[in-house]
Amino acid sequence: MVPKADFDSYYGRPVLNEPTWRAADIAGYLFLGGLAGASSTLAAAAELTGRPRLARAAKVGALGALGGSLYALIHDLGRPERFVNMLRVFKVTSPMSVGTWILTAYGPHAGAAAATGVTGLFPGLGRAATVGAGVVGPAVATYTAALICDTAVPVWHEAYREMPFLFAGSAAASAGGLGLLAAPLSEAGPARRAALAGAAVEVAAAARMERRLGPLAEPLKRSGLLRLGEALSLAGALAGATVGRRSRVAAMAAGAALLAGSACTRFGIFQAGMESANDPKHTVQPQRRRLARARAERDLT
Amino acid sequence: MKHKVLEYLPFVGIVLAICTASWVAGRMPAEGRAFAAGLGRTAGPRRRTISR
Amino acid sequence: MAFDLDERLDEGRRVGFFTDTSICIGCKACEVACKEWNHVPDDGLNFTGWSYDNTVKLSADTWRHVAFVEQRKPLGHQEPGVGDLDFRWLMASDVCKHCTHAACLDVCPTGSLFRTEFGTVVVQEDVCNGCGYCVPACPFGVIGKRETSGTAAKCTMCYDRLGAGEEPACAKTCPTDSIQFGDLDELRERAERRLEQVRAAGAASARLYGHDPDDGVGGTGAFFLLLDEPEVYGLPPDPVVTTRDLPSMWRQAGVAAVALLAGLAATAWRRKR
Amino acid sequence: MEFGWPLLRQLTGADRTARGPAAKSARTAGLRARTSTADRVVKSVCPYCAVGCAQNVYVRDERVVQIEGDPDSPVSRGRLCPKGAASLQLTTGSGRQYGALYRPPGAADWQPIELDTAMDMIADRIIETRRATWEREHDGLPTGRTMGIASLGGATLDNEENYLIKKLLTALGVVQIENQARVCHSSTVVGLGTSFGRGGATTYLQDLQHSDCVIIEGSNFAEAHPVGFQWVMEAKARGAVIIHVDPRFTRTSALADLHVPIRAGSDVAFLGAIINHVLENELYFHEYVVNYTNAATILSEDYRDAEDLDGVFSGFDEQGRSYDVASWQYEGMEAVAASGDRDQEYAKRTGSSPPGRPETQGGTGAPLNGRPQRDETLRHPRCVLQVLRRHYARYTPEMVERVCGVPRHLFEEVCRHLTENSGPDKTAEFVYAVGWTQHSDGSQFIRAACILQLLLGNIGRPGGGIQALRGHASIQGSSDIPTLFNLLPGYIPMPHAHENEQLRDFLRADAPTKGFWANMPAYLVSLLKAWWGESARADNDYRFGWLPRLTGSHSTYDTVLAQIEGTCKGYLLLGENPAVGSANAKMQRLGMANLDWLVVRDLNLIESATWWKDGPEIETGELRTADLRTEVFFLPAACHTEKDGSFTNTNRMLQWHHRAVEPRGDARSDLWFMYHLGRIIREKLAGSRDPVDAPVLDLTWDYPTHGETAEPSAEAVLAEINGRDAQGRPLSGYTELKDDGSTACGCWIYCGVYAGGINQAARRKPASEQNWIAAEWAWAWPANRRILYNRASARPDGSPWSERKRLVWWDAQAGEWTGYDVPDFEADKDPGYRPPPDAQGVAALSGIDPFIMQADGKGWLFAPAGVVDGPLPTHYEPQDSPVANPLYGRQRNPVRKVYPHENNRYQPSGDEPGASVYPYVVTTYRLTEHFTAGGMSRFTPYLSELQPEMFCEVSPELAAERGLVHGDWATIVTARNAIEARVMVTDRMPSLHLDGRVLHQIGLPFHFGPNGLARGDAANELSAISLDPNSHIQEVKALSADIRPGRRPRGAALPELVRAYQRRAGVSAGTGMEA
Repeated sequence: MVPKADFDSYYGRPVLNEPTWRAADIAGYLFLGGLAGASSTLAAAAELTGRPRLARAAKVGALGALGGSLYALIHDLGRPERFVNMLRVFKVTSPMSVGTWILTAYGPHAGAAAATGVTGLFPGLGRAATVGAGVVGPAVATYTAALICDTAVPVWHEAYREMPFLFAGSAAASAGGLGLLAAPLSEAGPARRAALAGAAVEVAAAARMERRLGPLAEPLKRSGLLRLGEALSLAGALAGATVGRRSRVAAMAAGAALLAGSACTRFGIFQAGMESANDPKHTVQPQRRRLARARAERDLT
Repeated sequence: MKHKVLEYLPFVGIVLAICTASWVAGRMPAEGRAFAAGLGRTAGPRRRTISR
Repeated sequence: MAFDLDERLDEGRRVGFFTDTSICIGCKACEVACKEWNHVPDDGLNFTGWSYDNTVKLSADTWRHVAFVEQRKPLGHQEPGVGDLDFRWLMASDVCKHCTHAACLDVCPTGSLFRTEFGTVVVQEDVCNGCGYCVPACPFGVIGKRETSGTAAKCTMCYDRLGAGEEPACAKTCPTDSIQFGDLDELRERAERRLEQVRAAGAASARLYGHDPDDGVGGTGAFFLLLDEPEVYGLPPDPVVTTRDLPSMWRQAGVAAVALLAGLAATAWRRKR
Repeated sequence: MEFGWPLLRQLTGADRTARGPAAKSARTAGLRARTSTADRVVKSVCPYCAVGCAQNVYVRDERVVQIEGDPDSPVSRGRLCPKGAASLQLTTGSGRQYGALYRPPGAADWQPIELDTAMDMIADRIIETRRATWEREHDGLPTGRTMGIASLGGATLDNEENYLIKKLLTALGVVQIENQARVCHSSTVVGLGTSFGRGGATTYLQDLQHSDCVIIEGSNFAEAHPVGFQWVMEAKARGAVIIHVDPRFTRTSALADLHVPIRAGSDVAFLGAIINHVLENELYFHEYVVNYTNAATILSEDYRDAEDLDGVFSGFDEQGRSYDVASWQYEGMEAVAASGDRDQEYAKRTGSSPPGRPETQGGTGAPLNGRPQRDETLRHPRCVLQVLRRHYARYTPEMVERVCGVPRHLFEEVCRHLTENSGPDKTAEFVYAVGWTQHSDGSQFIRAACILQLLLGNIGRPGGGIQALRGHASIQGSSDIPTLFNLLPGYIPMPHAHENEQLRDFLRADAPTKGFWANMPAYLVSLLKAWWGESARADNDYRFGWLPRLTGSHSTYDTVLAQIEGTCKGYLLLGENPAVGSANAKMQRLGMANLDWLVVRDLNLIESATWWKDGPEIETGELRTADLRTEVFFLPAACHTEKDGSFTNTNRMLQWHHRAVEPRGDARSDLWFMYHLGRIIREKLAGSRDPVDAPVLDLTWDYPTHGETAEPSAEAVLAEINGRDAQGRPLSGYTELKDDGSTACGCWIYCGVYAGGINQAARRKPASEQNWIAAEWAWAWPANRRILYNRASARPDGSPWSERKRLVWWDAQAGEWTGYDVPDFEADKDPGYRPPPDAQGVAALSGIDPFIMQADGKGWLFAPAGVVDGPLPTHYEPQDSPVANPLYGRQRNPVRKVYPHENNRYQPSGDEPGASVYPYVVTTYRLTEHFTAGGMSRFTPYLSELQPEMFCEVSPELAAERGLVHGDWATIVTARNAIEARVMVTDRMPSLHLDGRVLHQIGLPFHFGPNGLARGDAANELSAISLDPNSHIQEVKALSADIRPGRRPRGAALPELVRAYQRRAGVSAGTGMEA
């Protein structure tokens, strides 16, 4: 029987075209961008408060994450050789364009910060670059939230209020994790606290997001990756704050858990978005409810 | 499935590289001045000999 | 809408499509004429069993797509003669909507997508670097990324033809004039009149889709007369341009960034012991 | 200030958000439509169906860069369907073949061959086979022909190409010349021709807009002729009621007001019941019927109706399976015999009055002699109207339910709409296509509609008439300039074999003495002059003796049997794919497998070209490539953009298409092929003193050539078709033709197309600059009339029936007929004119005789001659049918043509034991996305992706009954073969309720085959060769079959499955063979 084109959609097929983004690239990019941005800020904070090894570890980590994120971003392009076309225009309407310019500003700072940090050359310039990267870092960490929310993918778009906080928290947690992993115990205090606060914000934002999205939160609630990410982040943060204070090995394990947790969270968010884009009911039903509400309001007035 | 795993390898590799580099950076002396001390070329082996 | 303050469409010069699905015969000439003109590659040979639709959806390689819907519902006062069933067979040629507020255009980071002097939205293949952002941005599932070229592609409303004073290939070929091209204002008036006719002929479920400048995308440059709910044809019932919320997004992101900055600074507040 | 970097433009210009001009690239700014940069625009015509959509072909650097509709065309208004829109890919795509190929006997694969070598070899084969098979006489009668060579194809070619095919092959003594017109619309020529006088559609597409009710039956108009369908939508927009009567709910039904599901093959019962309804309720258009039809004519006392003889008419010969039609005549007229058995009647006819013959009426009318008696009160029991009334009395609404499965309320709706929309102020139009023609009594389906439209007064009037939708670009042309065995150009019959027959005997037998047909001597002599020029003189009978003679049916299906039998050894396939498109495709391939040589000319490697290496029989092991001795030549053809020529569209309109570019590689036009083949053969035969070669050597064959390929001038051929006088001046109309040898004319009905030395078919005055008739767009036969019999649009006194339906009227002041269209009447004949009793020729027609090609000037409700299976349409069941005929004791058309062969077994029907083994009705059809046997669509990616695979359509009930799963596979089995198809379960295929049973129908698109991009088994593997006796058209629109889930068996198991079914059903050589 020619299948009934049911009320929700045309032969059950999605209304939206599935994002062409590959998870390894773009979810990876979300994670690495967050790690880079937050690490830079953490590095600046560490440097200014006299924690040179934490600062250096964070700077190197930030530069590495930046490099990785650029690799992922370019790898996902259909025409990588045209990457520079990103600089043709500056579009405030495009988070990717804004993000590109943010990265353009951030990249040299992060690079200089790491280079001077490792080599010890030009300490003055290094400090300036470190501070610069630290100030731009949060933007690097959070603009990606606007990037994915500024799509028609139902879960992403509808979650735009919480997403930046979730990303900020997740970024802080991962940066903290990297600090825990790389810095000596003596200097890891900010990393421990960043991890703890970051994980808390990440989990709180996710919970709020799921509550507010109602039926649309289904892909989020169903996501094993998100649950795993939360668990790893919380466990890492708690472990870091407790046993991690005393044991270098424990601190490293906690850091690894935090990094993994943050990555899982980003992959989970990415996956949930893809699922919502591929299920027409997530597109059609909220829109129908919205129309019904508007109609009801019209009828009232 | 194999293909899927392969797809994620670069990402995992990048993360491991970051962790390693960062870890190494964290173990350098507090006032790390490798290049400033003119020891750039031997920074590698030198790093390995440094202990906490 | 914060981000189209500067994008004022000159409605007087804007052109568009009115696709009257009540006279569509599902011949798919639009699909073929479009491909011939724009050198769009074929989209694979797959028997779907979805009535007579074997092209499935709009994509980088299908810029016009004819939907076929078999329904056990009456069509106005048509006597379908199919046993005791009510029955109707709906066909509709879908296309890029060339939205007034076009998310694909807004989010494109390279400026590959741009608004033409005709009020249409066009991808510049030589500029596009294949970031794919436009794909999830489109609330209609129109634009796609072509595997072979790595760039995004969709209906251009035959931009080059418009420049030569010719109508788009699909509208020109449409045997029953189901696809009408013209001045958008004039098309909207024509569509209103046609809707009245179709309703008078008994098709109570007929409605216009995309013609309303107050809808979530500010009205579309390609709008439709449909005989059922939009979702039946695979169209979103109440599409909203995602960038409508972008100012809030930036605000939230900004607050989050500041919080992150402050938070991380706070973690290091106490000097190292 | 202009910056290269868009960011700077953005920051300095007005486009601050960079969503407009700032983002524009230099390449974008430089974009130009390739239509505007073309070097030239060449006017052309779409090569697919016969709507005849005008095309503009854009050429740049000697390559075609774009093809689109020409908005100036009054027919298509610039629109094209998916096929027309894909014609760029058809003509320039990668699927086309450009090299000549050769397969030696027994070889496993093709090898390339030089074109010249191939031409030389083909010429040798023809000469050799012709000599070896020359038949001086047959059963003692002179025939002067070869039965060893046959050709098939022409409907996709130009008129000029068809002309050369017919001319050269006839001169070579080949009679088995056939084309798609045989298998598509030959019954149209019989049905419309006998009823009205000419075998073409009575009206034209644009006129549909003036209709108040359009009944589409036996046609899937919207799908098969989408661009023509715009005029139906135009009518609908003006308030017309659109009715679609069809077994399936199609894309046409989707746009209709009323869809009436009907059992395939039962249309005569349906139409007969409407006729009954009209007669019983006195709803006919009285004044029209009395004056313009033969309703008042009184029939012979000897006539017995099918009503009296349980399904047969008087004169039936059970053994000979034929009718002696003497008793069907008008009272007081000499007995006139029908054809089929011409030897029996010939002597009588040469001595007395001429016969009516099927298909002669294509261009003219059936000849009649004498003055029939009439009863203008229509009360005489033997007057046609009363006979009609009795004949159709049993065609009741109840019978419609029982026979057609049409519920009573739907039937009554149709009656109501049709009759309410007919009359002085309203007109209704019937539209049909091969859903009516392809039956074992297809001619009668069309006759039934003719009767109905005459009764309702809908012929010759705006918005009325019968629209025959033809399916190939020039299938009308290939009937007019017939590549058909039984006709000469202009529907002059091919002579049969007789002793000592002279031209005058032939003319006495075949030319009538009244109406325009009386001038046949002039038409025929002019034709012979065109062919044999100086050699054709009065003293040698204008070389009439050089025409090869017929001895019965030599239709394409007879040829297939002859190939299997081994008498036909050489075969030319010119743009036709019988291995997919003809009934019983396996028989077609078995025939080709038995040939000595085969020439295939096509755009692509179609199934008919490759069956020897990858055909279905190779797969089943029934044939082995190494054993197949057939030598195969494949010559790539030129497409419509690569040659000049004219197509005749479905409404008799000749449109010229100009060559846009030279064909590439070895691709050549068929004009080139025939011309050079003839040239080479003539060179090889030069000096021969054998009288057998004289017709070839004396043939006028001196067309000018041009270009590197020496392409003959198509316009020169058109000029010859048009004809010239003794001084060589082009004639301006067929009234100028003479029977004294002073004029030469290749096809008398086309006389005028080159009037004044101007190619009238190339006229393209935009529709917007003309009235709705658009008479200055191209040229239509006859005499550029667009609506035939338009004298009937006026009352007997010459005034219009109504203001609304004005078309042609008598201007008493000026003393002439005038109006929008060219009057289809002698311009100055007063409506009050009554011929004197001894009047001859055209003068014998009165002022109220609108059907000027008929000898009595009337539309024929009753056909006293011209139709060999009955003067009135009578319902018979298809050859293979699961239903017993409830109307008569006769199950099948008693005079249908059947071809017993082990691969062409028929099935038990109705109540016969075993009938339930094949319990379902199968009907075949076209899809919008493909073209006929697929040669022009399945190799085209843009069309193939739209319908990529063979499928079958079944109802949910049938799916449940047989366990068929949507999207899965099913196997469909008949006594001939079994095929597989993907299953489409749909409400659009309604089950029917008739006579207390539920009957399921299965729909099969017939386009698919194993080659190309869109593939599948061919539906024609299932069909049988069983033919309409009038037109030799095959029955493929209604047969019976079984269906089962799953794919068909492979290899030898496939024929075994078919045999197992045969055994279960008790199929034997005698099954379904009774009269």
